[in-house]
Amino acid sequence: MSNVAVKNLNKTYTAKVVPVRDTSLRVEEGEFLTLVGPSGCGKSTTLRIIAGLEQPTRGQVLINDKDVTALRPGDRNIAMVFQSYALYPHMNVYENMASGLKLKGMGDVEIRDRIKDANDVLGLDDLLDRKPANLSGGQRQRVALGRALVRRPDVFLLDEPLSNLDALLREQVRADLKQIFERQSAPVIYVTHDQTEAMTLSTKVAVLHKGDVQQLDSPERIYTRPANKFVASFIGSPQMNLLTLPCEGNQAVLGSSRITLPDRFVPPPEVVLGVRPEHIRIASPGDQPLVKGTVFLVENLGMSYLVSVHVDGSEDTTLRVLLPSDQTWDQQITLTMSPEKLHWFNVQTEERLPDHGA
Amino acid sequence: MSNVAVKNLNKTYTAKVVPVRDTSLRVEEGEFLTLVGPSGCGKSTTLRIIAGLEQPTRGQVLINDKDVTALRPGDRNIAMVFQSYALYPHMNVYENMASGLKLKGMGDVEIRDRIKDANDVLGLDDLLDRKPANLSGGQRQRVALGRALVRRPDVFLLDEPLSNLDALLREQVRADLKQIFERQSAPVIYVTHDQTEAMTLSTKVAVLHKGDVQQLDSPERIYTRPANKFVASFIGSPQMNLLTLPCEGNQAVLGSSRITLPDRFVPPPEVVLGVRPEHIRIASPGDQPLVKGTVFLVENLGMSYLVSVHVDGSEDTTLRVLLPSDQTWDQQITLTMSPEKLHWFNVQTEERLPDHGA
Amino acid sequence: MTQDTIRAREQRTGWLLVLPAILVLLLVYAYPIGRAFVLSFFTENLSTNLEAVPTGFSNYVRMVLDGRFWSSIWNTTIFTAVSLCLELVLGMAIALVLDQAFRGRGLVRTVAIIPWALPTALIALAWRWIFNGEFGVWNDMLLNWFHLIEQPVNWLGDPTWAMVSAIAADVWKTTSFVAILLLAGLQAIPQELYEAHEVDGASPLQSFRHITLPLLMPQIIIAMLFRFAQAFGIFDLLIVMTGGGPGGATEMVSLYIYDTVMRYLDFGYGAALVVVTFLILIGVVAIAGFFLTRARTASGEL
Amino acid sequence: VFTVLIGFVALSQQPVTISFLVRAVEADQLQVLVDQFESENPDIRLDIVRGPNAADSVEDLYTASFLLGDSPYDLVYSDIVWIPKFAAAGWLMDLSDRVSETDLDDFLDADVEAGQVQGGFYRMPFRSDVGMLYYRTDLLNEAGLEPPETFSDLIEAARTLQDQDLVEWGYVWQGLQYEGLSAGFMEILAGHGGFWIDPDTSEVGLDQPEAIEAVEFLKTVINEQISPPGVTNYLEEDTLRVFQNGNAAFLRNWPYVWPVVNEESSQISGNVALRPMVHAPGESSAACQGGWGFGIAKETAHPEEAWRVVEFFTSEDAQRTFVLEHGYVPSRRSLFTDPEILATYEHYDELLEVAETAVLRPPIGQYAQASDILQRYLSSAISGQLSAEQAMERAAGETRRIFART
Amino acid sequence: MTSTTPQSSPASSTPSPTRPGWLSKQLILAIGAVLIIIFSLAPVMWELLTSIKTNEAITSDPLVYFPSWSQYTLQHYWELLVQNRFYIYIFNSALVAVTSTVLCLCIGSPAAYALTRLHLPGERIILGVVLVVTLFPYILLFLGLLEIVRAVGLANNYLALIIPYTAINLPLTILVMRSFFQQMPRDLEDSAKIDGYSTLGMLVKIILPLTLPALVTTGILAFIFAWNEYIFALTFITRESMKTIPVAAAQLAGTTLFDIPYGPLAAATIIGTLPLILLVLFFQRKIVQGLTAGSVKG
Ligand SMILES: Nc1ncnc2c1ncn2[C@@H]1O[C@H](COP(=O)(O)OP(=O)(O)OP(=O)(O)O)[C@@H](O)[C@H]1O
Ligand SMILES: Nc1ncnc2c1ncn2[C@@H]1O[C@H](COP(=O)(O)OP(=O)(O)OP(=O)(O)O)[C@@H](O)[C@H]1O
Ligand SMILES: [Mg+2]
Ligand SMILES: [Mg+2]
Repeated sequence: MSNVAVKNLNKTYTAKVVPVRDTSLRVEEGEFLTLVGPSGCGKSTTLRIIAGLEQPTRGQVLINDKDVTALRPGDRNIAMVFQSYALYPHMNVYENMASGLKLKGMGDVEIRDRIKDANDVLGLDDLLDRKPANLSGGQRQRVALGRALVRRPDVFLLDEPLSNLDALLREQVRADLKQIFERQSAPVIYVTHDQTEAMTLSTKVAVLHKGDVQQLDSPERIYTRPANKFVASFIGSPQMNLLTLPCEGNQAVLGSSRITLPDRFVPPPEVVLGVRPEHIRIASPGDQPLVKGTVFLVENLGMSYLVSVHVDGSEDTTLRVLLPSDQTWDQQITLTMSPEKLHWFNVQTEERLPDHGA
Repeated sequence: MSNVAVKNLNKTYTAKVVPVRDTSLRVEEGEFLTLVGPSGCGKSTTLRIIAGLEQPTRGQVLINDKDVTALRPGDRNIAMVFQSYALYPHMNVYENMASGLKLKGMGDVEIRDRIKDANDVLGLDDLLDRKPANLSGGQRQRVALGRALVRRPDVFLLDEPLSNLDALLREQVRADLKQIFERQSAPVIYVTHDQTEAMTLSTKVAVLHKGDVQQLDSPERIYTRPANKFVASFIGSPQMNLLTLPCEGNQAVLGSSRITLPDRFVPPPEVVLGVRPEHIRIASPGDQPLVKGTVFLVENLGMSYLVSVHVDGSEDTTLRVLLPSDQTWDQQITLTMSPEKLHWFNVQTEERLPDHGA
Repeated sequence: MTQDTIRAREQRTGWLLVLPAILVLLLVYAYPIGRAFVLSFFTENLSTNLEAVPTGFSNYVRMVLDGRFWSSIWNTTIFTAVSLCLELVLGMAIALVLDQAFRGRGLVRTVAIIPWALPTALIALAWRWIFNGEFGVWNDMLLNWFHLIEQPVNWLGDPTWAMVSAIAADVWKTTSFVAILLLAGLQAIPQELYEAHEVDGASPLQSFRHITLPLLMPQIIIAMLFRFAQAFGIFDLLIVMTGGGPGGATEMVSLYIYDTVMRYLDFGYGAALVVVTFLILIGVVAIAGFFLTRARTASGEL
Repeated sequence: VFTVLIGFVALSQQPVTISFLVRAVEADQLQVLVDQFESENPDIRLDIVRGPNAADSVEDLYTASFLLGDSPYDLVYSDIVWIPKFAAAGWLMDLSDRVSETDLDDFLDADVEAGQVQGGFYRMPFRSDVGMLYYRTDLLNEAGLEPPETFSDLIEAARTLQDQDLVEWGYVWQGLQYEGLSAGFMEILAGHGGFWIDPDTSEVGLDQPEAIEAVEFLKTVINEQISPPGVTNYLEEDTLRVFQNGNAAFLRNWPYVWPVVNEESSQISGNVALRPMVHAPGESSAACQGGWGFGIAKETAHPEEAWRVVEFFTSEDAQRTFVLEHGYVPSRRSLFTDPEILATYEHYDELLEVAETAVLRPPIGQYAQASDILQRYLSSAISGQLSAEQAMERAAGETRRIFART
Repeated sequence: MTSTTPQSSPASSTPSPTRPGWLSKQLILAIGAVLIIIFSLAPVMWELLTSIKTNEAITSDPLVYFPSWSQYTLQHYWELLVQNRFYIYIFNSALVAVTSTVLCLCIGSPAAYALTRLHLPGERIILGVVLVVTLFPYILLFLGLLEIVRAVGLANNYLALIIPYTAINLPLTILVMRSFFQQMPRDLEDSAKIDGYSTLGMLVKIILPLTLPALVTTGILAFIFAWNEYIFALTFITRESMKTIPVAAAQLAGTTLFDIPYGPLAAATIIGTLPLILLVLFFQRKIVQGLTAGSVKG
């Protein structure tokens, strides 16, 4: 029953540079937490503090509910996978995987067994005596993973393990990763700035920005109920349309058309409307609300078109719409969106406005 | 009326390394050709040969139907944008844009005019006296573009101009690029390994692999009518399912279910079936054909789920299916796909089998 | 074929650019060495009135019986071997310190290079003064600070101590050079490797043995190679500091060559000495080169 | 008429510069003569280059400059032992047709002899130099001792004085590995009746018993703490300092010491006497013939002017002035007995005795080579690396091998 | 579990918890640093002290470490500069060092560029030779060079030093510059070609300006060597007025009888080393850069 947690973590390099402000997280057995956020938001720092490679300015790191903040990395029984893989270039694959165990003083036999088990998952058997220099990116990645697995640690920490792979390979390894970690139960903390990875791999996602956790939630809710404007814009590609609209009564004004606000909240003077391109479609008779606009750019994504539209009545607001490739339309276009797919944010706080039943 | 073409181009570094085998391409006024392919397939080499930075082992380069193979790069009146932008660090933006023109012996007045024109498009006015070191990635990219535009060349060559930008920025600049080049008429050759760029930007796409042009076609046709297995697998994300199936009579056997082959071609003993994840859906009553399977991996892409299914009756074939996020299903799942969205390939040649009416 | 005109033009320019360098190198390196080989088969000295008289291998034969030659070779070997070892150890220590982050590191690094940059001949003067038997500060420190000796030691007068002093001076002068090369090597080792190893539970010492040493081996060999060549040809330090004495106890091959030519006008024999030294050097370099490539592959470079 | 002519010539043309290299110390001392000469010969300017003080460094500088060509020097102000080499190398002008026997009669024999190489005459003696033994009269008197005659006397006396704590060290001499060591050894060797190299037969006597005894003597004085251990690293200057500070009873050194130790500033002034180097019983004292003279560079552009300079410097008057100034030893017999000189240096008649006992170091082209061999092995003998026998065996062997090739 | 509410906090509220052994490490480092500094500076410092002491203080017993006001003097420097006209030697050294350095860069960097980019046939061989040559103890050269100098009559001509120095510095220059050229992004040259620069034009207008730091780096290395060189300076220059500092200093002789002028020697050492110490102080980083580029990457 291993678990890992950080309490009120803070890391201050300089008064300006505070990659981690006051973070508290907890990952239970079997959970897979992904830290996602733009570059420089403090993901690696957090991870490195948990690993013990950095000392926090304030706060604690707990593993299996024991405070390990003052322990050396080697004494925390964690395994870490680095973005650069950090394979020992002068050791072959086998030695790379064995080194950690040797340091623990484990017997050769057991070491061999463990490495065998790992290879059943990773299929590195015929690479064991190669030097990292003679491995492809994907293979190195797998070795790094193997080196972590054989340790059977209490916690797995991974820092952008896929970002050095090219697109196609990444898709495959991502799937492998997911299966490998579903097979075992130790908690995993995974750092990435790629939202697809975050969504696909995790049981829990923490979106970081400016050193703060913006939202900690399940992938689904992150996508369907972004807690604030930043999360909304960061998660989902193509990006969510975010329009700041004036309100008239309980209606938001978008160009020539009106969009009724959910009745549950007092109409503010202004409001931010968020709607994902894939949730906008060409209006068919009877649809509400209707938004008229002019197409000025079409990008073919293969399975669908990404269409950029100038909204009639407010030319400087553009809507980006995802339309299925079998559909056709003309320059002047009328769009609609289903109310339950709309996201409303407070203009000042950028926080999400309360939902139905909330 | 400028145009550019290469005839039977071949580049042989060593007997093993032949990045370009026997390539012939032609790009007319107003066309935008994208060379796309996996890393190492010879894209850059081709481009560099056209630019004159490399000498072909065989074949010719024609610009405006004149053979320029023996001309120096400087004498070919081309403009090239590099992945690293290749701005002169010791010159400010203005000098960077001017240097090429100065060498042509152009007068300062004209130079200033041209740079002005370019800036109307790129909006670099307030950066002109900055050194590249003080520019953001996106700005550098624009300067590099500007340096190409001011030369008013017969041909534009771009080698992965976007690959140094981060995901979000890339999406925007991609749109800008498209607009900029739609405004002018000189032929453009654009190298990328990102299929989205290829699909969105081009009027023509050439898919390269192992030094050969696999398919030269419009983006739509590349997506809807891949000429062979490689193109099919390379274009489209998530990747197309490619299953090698035995045939019984005019039916291909997929696990427990049968898929009728188009009647137009003689049933081979084996055939490769290609179907994109987005073209498979959960069967509703009356759908044909039906494929039963077991879900073993679900990846949440936000707007939809990528579901991996073991096909009943042949456990080692897996289908990857893209299902809308509002849909639900259980472990045991029945799928269907519309016949007109299926692709058939010859098992040996990996070539596409003739289509309807073909 | 016309295809190659660009390349051809490029290469023509290329040769033009390289030519001057090659000429200078030929003039200053190729000729003297070639000349030495030829001359070493002649006798050209006062007894031949400085005419070159072909005498076959007589110079080499004489060398075999020349006690002074062998003692100079021996001295050179001792000198080289000992200073190389000391420099390696000291240099490594310094490099390790300078590789750490601490306040004022930049300053320390700067200071650490100074010895390497200073003119050996002048520094030799300094050392001669420091090791001076009666007014030397070194004696004074040993006597009155550390109380390690009762009698002032005549450092440069005693054969053994003279060699020790010379080695000390050389180590002082060149340790920083070794340290610099090693430091560069250390910094080329990615931090992640240490972190990964630390996470695996390695102590700093283990990290040093399992990561630093193997990955640093190429630099170590290179540094030693350079130092070997320099130490083996050492001249200015000794001619100024000890003049090769006492009793030729610190006379290196280079000094003997110089005397043979400039003092005895014994050119043929001098040439023979040059040739032999040269061959020894080439031999060692070749061996080191071999080990270098091995170390490079071993440390995972490609 | 003649002077007028000269004056005319002088006016009509630029003065020619005659330059030569001199050890820094002497450069200053020669200044007197330089001024005098230049005033007498307006058409010649003398450019004296100040060299290092170690004689063989100066030799190397001359060698380098001639070897290299374009020598900046018209004259060679040369130590006695360089001549054979320089002559053999053909860098010196043969002067025999400029000087006659009679001209040379007045010069000390050894000095003249030193200039004669392979039938030519290459060096006019300027100032002579001989090694001798200085001793502290006050100390000897206090201990009631006679000046020593033989090597054993010397050791005895020294030991007594040290035992009585009258003085720290008994005997100081030049033990560093350099020419001075050979020179000093030459005296001990001859004092034991041995020889080094016979210039005519090229025979080598270093491994004879006499030679070995000679070495033994040097080892003894060191081992018995009669000489300071540092002596193996002493140059003249070091020995002089020890002697002058009153820390030694006996000193082997050159004549220049006399005026120095007798300065009133010196704490031992008036308490110093000199005598020929001690000798073995039955042998006679030997003084190493040193001394400096002038040769003319073969390449010089102005042989005539150069010769005039040589004539002037070696002339009786010039030497007198120089001797009177600096207490050096003249190379002309007449000056030893010159009243004017005796007036200031009453010890010069004793000095003449010493001078007459002078012996030459082997006058051969390879002298430097031979001397270095000897120095090496002497040095390793006295610094205890080798026994006297071993050292001399090897020295002799290698010395022979130099000639074997001729 | 709770996602947190932003509340920024003063940077230095509590000291970061320190791991056992962390302090001792800092201590060891500090000691190490101090030792290094002492090790590197002590001899020079002693020389400096000696150079400003009166002769009495120098030879006094017990030893005087720091001269009192009465024992302090600039006499030795005065002697050198006025009496021995040392400024001449400084000038010579500077002249020879600077010229050979410039020459070396002018010849070396184009060669380096050609060997980096222009795929000359046999460039590997050339490079191999260059590499070996950097290891060469030049005592082995002086016999042959002596002959050349005699034959060509270069004796007492600055060229007799400048040319060998240039040659001896060439290999290092080529290696260092090459490693810099290799680091330089290829695209720059390509886009210059497309702009229409000729190879030479490109070298002068684009590449050399960009490698200016590299030029400085190599220049400094070359200068240091040339300034310090002893053998050739000792052998090929016999005219007093043309000697360089190291030789002149080493031949420095006392004006008083047979006495070794410790003071002036020390002063000479200081004068001769000062420029280099300054060089190091200003260009430490570049020197390190150059050395490593030259050897490690070579
Ligand atoms: N040792 C350090 N000293 C000072 N600032 C640092 C240090 N390490 C990191 N930082 C700063 O802390 C901030 C967060 O760094 P961190 O590496 O955690 O970002 P990240 O989220 O990992 O970004 P990326 O996705 O690029 O890895 C950055 O602004 C970085 O500049
Ligand atoms: N100068 C060269 N010498 C030898 N082989 C080369 C050279 N330049 C390129 N190659 C090889 O030619 C092949 C094609 O290179 P090229 O740069 O054209 O690939 P690419 O399609 O541009 O790949 P990427 O997408 O990574 O840029 C590669 O295998 C590369 O190793
Ligand atoms: Mg990071
Ligand atoms: Mg490329």
